[in-house]
Amino acid sequence: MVTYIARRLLIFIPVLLGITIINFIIVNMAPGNPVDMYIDPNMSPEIAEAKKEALGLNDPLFVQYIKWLGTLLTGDLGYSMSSYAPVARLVGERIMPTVTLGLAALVLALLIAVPLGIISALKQNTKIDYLVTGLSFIGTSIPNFFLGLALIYIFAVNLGILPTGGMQKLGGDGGFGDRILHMILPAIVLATGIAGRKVRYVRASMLEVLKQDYLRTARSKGVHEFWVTNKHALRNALLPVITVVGLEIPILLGGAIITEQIFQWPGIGQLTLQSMMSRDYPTIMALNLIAAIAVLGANLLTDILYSAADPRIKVG
Amino acid sequence: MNDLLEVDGIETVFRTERGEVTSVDGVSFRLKAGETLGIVGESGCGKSVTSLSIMRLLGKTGSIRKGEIRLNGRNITGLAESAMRQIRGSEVSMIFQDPMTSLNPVFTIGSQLVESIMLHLNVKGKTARNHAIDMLRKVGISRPEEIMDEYPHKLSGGMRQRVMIAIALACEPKLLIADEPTTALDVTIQAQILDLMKKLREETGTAIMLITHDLGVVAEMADRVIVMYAGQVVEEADVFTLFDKPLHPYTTGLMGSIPHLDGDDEETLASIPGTVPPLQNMPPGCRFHTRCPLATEKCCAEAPPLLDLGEGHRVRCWVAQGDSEAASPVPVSSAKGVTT
Amino acid sequence: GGSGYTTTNEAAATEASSSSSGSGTAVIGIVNPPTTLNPINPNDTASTQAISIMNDSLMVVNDKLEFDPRLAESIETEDNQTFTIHLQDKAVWNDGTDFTSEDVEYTLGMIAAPAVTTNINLSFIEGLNDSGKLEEGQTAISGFAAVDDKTFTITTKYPVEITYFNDNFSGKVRFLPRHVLKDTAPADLDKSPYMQNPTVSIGQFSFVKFAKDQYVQYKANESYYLGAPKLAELYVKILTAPNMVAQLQTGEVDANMDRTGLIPVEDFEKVSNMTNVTSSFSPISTPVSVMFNVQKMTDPKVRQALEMAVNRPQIVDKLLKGNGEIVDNMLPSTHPFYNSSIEPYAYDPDAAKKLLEEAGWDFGQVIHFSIPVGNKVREQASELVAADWKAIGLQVEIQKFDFPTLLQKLVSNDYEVGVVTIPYTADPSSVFNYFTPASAMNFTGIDDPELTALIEKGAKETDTAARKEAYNQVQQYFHENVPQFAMYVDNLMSAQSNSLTGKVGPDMLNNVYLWEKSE
Amino acid sequence: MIEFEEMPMAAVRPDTADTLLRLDGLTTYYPIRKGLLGRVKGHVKAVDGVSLDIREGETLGLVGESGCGKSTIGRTILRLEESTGGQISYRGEDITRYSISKMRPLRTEMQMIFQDPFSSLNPWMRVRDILKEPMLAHGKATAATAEAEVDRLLDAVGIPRSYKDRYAHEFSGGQRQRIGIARALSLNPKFIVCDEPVSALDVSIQAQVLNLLKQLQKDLGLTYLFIAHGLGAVKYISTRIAVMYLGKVVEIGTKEDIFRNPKHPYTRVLLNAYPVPNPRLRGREKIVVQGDVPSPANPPSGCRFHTRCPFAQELCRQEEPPLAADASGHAAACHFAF
Amino acid sequence: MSSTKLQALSSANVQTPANVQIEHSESRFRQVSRRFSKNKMAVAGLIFCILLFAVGLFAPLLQPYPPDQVTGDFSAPPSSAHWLGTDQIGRDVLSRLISAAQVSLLVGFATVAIYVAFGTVVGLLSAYYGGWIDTLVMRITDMFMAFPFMMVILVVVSVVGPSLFTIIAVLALFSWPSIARLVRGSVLSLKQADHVRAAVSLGLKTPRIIRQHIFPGALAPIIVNATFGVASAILTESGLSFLGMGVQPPTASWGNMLSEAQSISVLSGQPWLWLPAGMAILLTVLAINFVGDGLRDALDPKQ
Ligand SMILES: Nc1ncnc2c1ncn2[C@@H]1O[C@H](COP(=O)(O)OP(=O)(O)OP(=O)(O)O)[C@@H](O)[C@H]1O
Ligand SMILES: Nc1ncnc2c1ncn2[C@@H]1O[C@H](COP(=O)(O)OP(=O)(O)OP(=O)(O)O)[C@@H](O)[C@H]1O
Ligand SMILES: [Mg+2]
Ligand SMILES: [Mg+2]
Repeated sequence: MVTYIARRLLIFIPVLLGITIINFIIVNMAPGNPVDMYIDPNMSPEIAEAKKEALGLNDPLFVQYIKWLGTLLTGDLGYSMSSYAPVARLVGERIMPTVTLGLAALVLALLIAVPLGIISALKQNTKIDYLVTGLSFIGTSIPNFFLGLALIYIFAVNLGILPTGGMQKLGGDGGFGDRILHMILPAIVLATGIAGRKVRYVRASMLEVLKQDYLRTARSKGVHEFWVTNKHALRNALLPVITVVGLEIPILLGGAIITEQIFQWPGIGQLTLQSMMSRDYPTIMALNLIAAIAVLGANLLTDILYSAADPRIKVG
Repeated sequence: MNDLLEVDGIETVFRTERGEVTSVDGVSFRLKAGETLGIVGESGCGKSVTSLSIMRLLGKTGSIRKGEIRLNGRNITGLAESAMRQIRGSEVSMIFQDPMTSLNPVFTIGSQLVESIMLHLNVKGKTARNHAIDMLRKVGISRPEEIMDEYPHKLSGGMRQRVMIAIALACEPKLLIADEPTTALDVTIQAQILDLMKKLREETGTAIMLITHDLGVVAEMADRVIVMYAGQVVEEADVFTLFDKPLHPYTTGLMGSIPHLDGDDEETLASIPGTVPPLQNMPPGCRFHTRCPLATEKCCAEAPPLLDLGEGHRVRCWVAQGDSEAASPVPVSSAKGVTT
Repeated sequence: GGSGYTTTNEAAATEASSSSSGSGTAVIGIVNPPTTLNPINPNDTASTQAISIMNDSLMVVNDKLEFDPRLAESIETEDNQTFTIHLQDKAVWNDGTDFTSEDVEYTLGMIAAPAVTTNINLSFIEGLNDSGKLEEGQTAISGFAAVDDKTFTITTKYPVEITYFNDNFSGKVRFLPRHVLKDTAPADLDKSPYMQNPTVSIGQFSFVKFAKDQYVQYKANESYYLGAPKLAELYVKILTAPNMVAQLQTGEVDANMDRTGLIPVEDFEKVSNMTNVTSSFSPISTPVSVMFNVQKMTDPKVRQALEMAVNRPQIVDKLLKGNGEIVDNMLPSTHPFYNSSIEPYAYDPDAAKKLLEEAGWDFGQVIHFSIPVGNKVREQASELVAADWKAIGLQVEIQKFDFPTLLQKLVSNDYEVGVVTIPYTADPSSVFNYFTPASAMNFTGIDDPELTALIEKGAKETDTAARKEAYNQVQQYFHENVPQFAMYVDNLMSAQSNSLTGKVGPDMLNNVYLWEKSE
Repeated sequence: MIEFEEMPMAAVRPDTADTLLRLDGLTTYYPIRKGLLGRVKGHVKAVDGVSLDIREGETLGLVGESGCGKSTIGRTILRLEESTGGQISYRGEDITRYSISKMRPLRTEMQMIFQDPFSSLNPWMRVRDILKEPMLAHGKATAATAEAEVDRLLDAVGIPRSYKDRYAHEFSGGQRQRIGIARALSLNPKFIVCDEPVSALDVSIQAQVLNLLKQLQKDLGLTYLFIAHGLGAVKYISTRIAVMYLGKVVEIGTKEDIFRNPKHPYTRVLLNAYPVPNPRLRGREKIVVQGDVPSPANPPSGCRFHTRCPFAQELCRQEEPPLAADASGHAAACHFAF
Repeated sequence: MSSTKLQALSSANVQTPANVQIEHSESRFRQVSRRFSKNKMAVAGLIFCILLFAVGLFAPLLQPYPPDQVTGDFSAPPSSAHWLGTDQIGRDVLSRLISAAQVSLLVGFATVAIYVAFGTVVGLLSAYYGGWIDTLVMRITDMFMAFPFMMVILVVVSVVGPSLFTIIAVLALFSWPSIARLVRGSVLSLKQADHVRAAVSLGLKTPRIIRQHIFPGALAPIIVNATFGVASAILTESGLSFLGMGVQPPTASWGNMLSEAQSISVLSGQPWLWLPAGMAILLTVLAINFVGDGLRDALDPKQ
């Protein structure tokens, strides 16, 4: 297992390197750089030039890349070009909020999707099934920014029972309960799409499992139908779900951009947008890299989880 | 009425998208304690459905529309599901064709075995486990303690089928239904499994309903044989009578189709032309008449009954029953195919 | 020129003594997030605002675009070249350290140090080069002289009007605590921990926490020299425009930040109907300009025609629901330097078309119209403008860019027609300086010696009336040559929770220390 | 590259003029890849040094347990699988390393009939096109004449011409197998590998197909390699029979040799295990071997059958027995052949 | 085959299998459509899509006003003159909705057409040829798939500048790997299928084998994936529009129409500004999803 993980990590390296190169090219193709953004009419071209020079913006692209990579290897992500804060800190501060929100959304989505998917499969082609299917389609079809705004309008503005955004109440710590309260709406928004997709997946998986011979075996042993579905079938049906949960990570990160923006959730997504708007290359690069690592890591974790859950598959 | 199992004219139907299909149509037979009944017939003729009807495992779409199944004299056709669960696995148990898919891949052999023991024998923990290990040993699995904690994918097909047998016999059922238990296995492994079943049958006195399409297996194992065709029993006899003196043209055809290892090489094998008619579209009259070389006008028009021609040899054929109208066979157009 | 000019702060003298611990928390909503709290390198308006809450400048601009003294008790000049500044006697850093001329000297030294990144350019001060930096080898700024602990003088290279001086120095420069930073090398200043955590400051409130893209948290500066704030805590909360409106309604936000906390036009009605919120329109706003790249749109007639073709009354009446005005260029009518004799072109599509035909414009040519995203009204107005142009038969293609990209295009004159908002200050030089070839940001690419001379004259003239005359001519030039024209000037809405007592609007941050909050 | 025991070949295999196909120490290994880097961690020795020849016009039956490499031999002969060693000669010509294009004309001579009648027909094509395609590809027919050829093929395998516009899934298993046979015949081959062509079919249908194959062989002078794991069909159709165990041929001889006078213990076990459709024989003496077939990835040393052989001796564990033939050409690979 | 021999054979062999009870021969297309038509939701979805296409096709005939021109009051509620009201700068919402249908459908279908074509070719070749080509392709897809989709699209769109063309190109650029993998997977399993082996042993040429014997098998998952791809492209465009990086004005897309709802006042008081576009997105995506679902079931050979 250890060697397996080590080997997988080794494969990450070229992939990540490729990603950073592509990334670097894309980011630097962008017209506009942070100096231009803040040039004051009073600032003379020489100062602007000096500033660019100081930030290394005049080097050839590959030199910039090598420099960046070099500092990266020392664990240094550099300094933000707009706020001069260390990128590592900027990004570091944002990881937890995004991870908590993402996990909350994932858990919420699964809590919704698994039971619904199973019920829908068990009641295949009944009204309940159609209802669940319809709901899941709506879940996948509704743009999340729209859902977010609508939820804010309903729950925060009209009913006033939930905060409109942010991660905690200003002034006063608020504590755990307060955080949960702030997390509800964004988590719902993020979870909706995932849940929609997962319901369909769980349903399909369950339908497949329900056809399997071993359920007939269990029934022929006199096992109660409840346990046939909830013990014998469920575990098999959920196994493939593990793999697709891993696939949600990139989607989750993407969805976070909009959701965090709407709900002022101070996570990776919001930072991405802000950094993009201010052409903060070091931050954008770091964010992309971290996101890529997160995606690759999630894939690896998925594989490990899967092999832990499915006795047929052994990695290593 | 000391028969263990009495199946009386059952008719099993499935609801499908294209309407209702009758998979088993008026099947009756009996099975004495300790006896082995072979059921043979072509694919799709209703062998499995018959056995699943007995287990009442027809799923949501299937139901027994007519007839009665009595186990030890008790009618189980209308039994509540909970009572039926008591019977499954303890009084009647079943093993299936494909050992590769019949075991749940995510539970250990042990837990799948213990599950049924705990369910029916009212024992727990260590006792149950020990009993399970005993069962594994009984079905000829070496290192049973280790196998208990293995997952099914680690086992070969033959081993799995042994495990299935262990599960089936764990609660000492009076009736074991084996639905093509060796079809998926190699001949050498098949021989092992058949051997095992024989041995266990002697030890436990369990009655066996052995479903197969291999006449060799039937000849090897069965006391009595039922031949099914298109959802109906077409012939029933004790195994010697059947092989010596098959009466139904379908049975005769089947016997002729198998190449024998001993004896002379046939230039051509006898064969039954055509294929089984689909359930949704059964021909009128005798269901076999479309493929029968002896079919008469009557066969096309009137369905023959299943008649006992003495000593429990039952046949569903006008010709075999010596019906006067069918005495001189008039070939029916659709049956003139030359066998090749 | 050369007459004496004195400003003193009466209020400061009377109120300085009252010092009692404040109570309550106020939240100001802001839409554009501040990016940095570096007092000498405020990148953007939002950052400037966030910094100004905790760092006073010598003077502050009020809502009539006049300068009120703040850290400076008075600024005097005889010759419009040497300015004597008396600092408030009571001015102390929030850690109790006295605020002295040394701090000023240190700060100016840092701004002038070549290794320091700053967007403050003090090149008009004696001893600094055109980039506002010290020449190689020099360590002291010759234009600065400390008279005593609380008095210093600044000498400029050439005489300037006091407004110019205030605009470029007194109201702009905020100070660094020498006693905290004196050991930091200039090159490390940007990245010094202080810039991330500027707890030592001299302003109404003290820094507590900057949660990026969430909020900036301040606490009352008990030792504030004008008197301790009445609030205990202040937050600048970063949110999206719709959320800000929502939070005004829910009471999570007490007021919107001027200019950087825009309430969208479509929400004006909603906000004004909120029972817990009082709203008003601020008298000042910045014109939104349509810039022409005069190197590509060479014919003034064409540019004028394009201005005339725009249905500006429609923008103001319908889009802004009447909350705005029409002017011709860079300054709103409220600005002291506004040339009121110029009548903005009336909407006249037929005349515009005729003018274009006269100029021989090829109607098949596509005009690329670059607009920045981020301000919805501006985007909508731009779309209306494009539609107006299309209506007279022009081919227009809108290209939307995020602000940095558009800026890059403007700076490098890589565009045809663009939209941009250039903030003005009390001194008109700040906006007109964009239109000389010397400027790094000569968006229009205009290089007309006549205009350049006028603009320079306006900047360097010391007499107010003469300056006004010069700038009037600049504006007349703009009116005739149309290197740019204003699409509209919109009145910004300021909203304030009824539980908040205090002045909001353009100069809201000047007197936050007087704000009160009832529960 | 792969070593194999050099056997006294000449004695066993007189290279007669009528040898159509000849295998010399053929091996086909499948690499076992592990992990993401896909490094080869071993081989499944599916076929491990098989030498035999097939004479023109005969049917060589190939039997053995599941996984012993029967299909792999068939596929390797047709170059559907790359052999890892040994030699395949067709009409005396070494075709082992023929390129795809060089192989193409030979494809008309050698064909295959598959086990699974469901997956062996392209489900997206009509019968007509399934049969036409190879003829057109090899220029055996023109667009004009192909139709008639299709009709003749269908007649030959007993499928009504009127069905030629149907898709495979619209036929029963037996009919599909007939279509598969027709397709194999479409190029007028000399040699056909029949890979368990009847084991997926019902007993009554099996006989139909076997009869058809036999008839076609007689009429067209075909040569068959007939793979099966049951002995019944093999006995009916074959002239000679090879018995395989774990990638090796353990016995080879005429039908009579194998059935009347089996030399290898495994052949005996196989014959014995076959359930005879005669209830009166059920009491007969039987050798039932214990255990499962070992994995071809890790075959036992010495004689591969020794782990299950009731007669195994120490020698069997140590030394691999060569395939030794008697004068009549009946060969067995056993130290203690009967 | 020598026909004379066969002739001799045929008479002896003609044996009509008695009573083959198989329904009338049905083309695959008809079979799929029959199965598809049983799924009511899928049919409804298809009808909706067809109607939508018709709307897109005949847009100029259906639009009461020129979609980019100010033709009424600003933010006017629905009236007899403007059935769906006017937008915030006085353009007719209905007319824009119709134009937007064209644009959104174009984004959806063009994106999918490009990436499906590309991904399919790459997947087919990668799987069929295997070896280092396959390894390389898979590493590249790894790389693309490790990018967080939305993040990268945003960066790229902001770099090259948002336009209908770039959005389509960028969406396609980052979507092909999934299809390539899908195709590769099904080709790898199809390669083992007996009918492909048969094709090889019949000496057919490789391109023909890929085209005739492998591709059709991979088609079903491609079609299904493509339908869902259309839906997700439309959704992604709307997300980009929300961030201001979508289709540029004055061109209307449902996404940029819906992002008008970025205001509490509009959301609560002026539903005509967002409801039509919102419903259009929701219904279209729903319809396409239903179609995709129906197709999946109808194309499933196991059924
Ligand atoms: N759940 C079901 N729904 C509909 N039809 C069914 C169902 N189960 C079985 N059938 C039909 O009932 C008929 C009898 O099936 P059964 O499984 O009993 O055949 P069998 O004799 O066991 O065949 P085999 O030898 O292939 O196992 C078949 O035609 C089958 O299609
Ligand atoms: N493509 C492949 N890759 C790896 N291993 C393979 C492959 N094909 C076959 N094998 C392995 O090679 C061995 C021989 O397989 P083969 O299919 O030739 O057996 P067989 O004798 O035809 O068996 P059966 O009677 O089940 O058809 C088996 O262990 C099988 O698992
Ligand atoms: Mg069955
Ligand atoms: Mg095989």
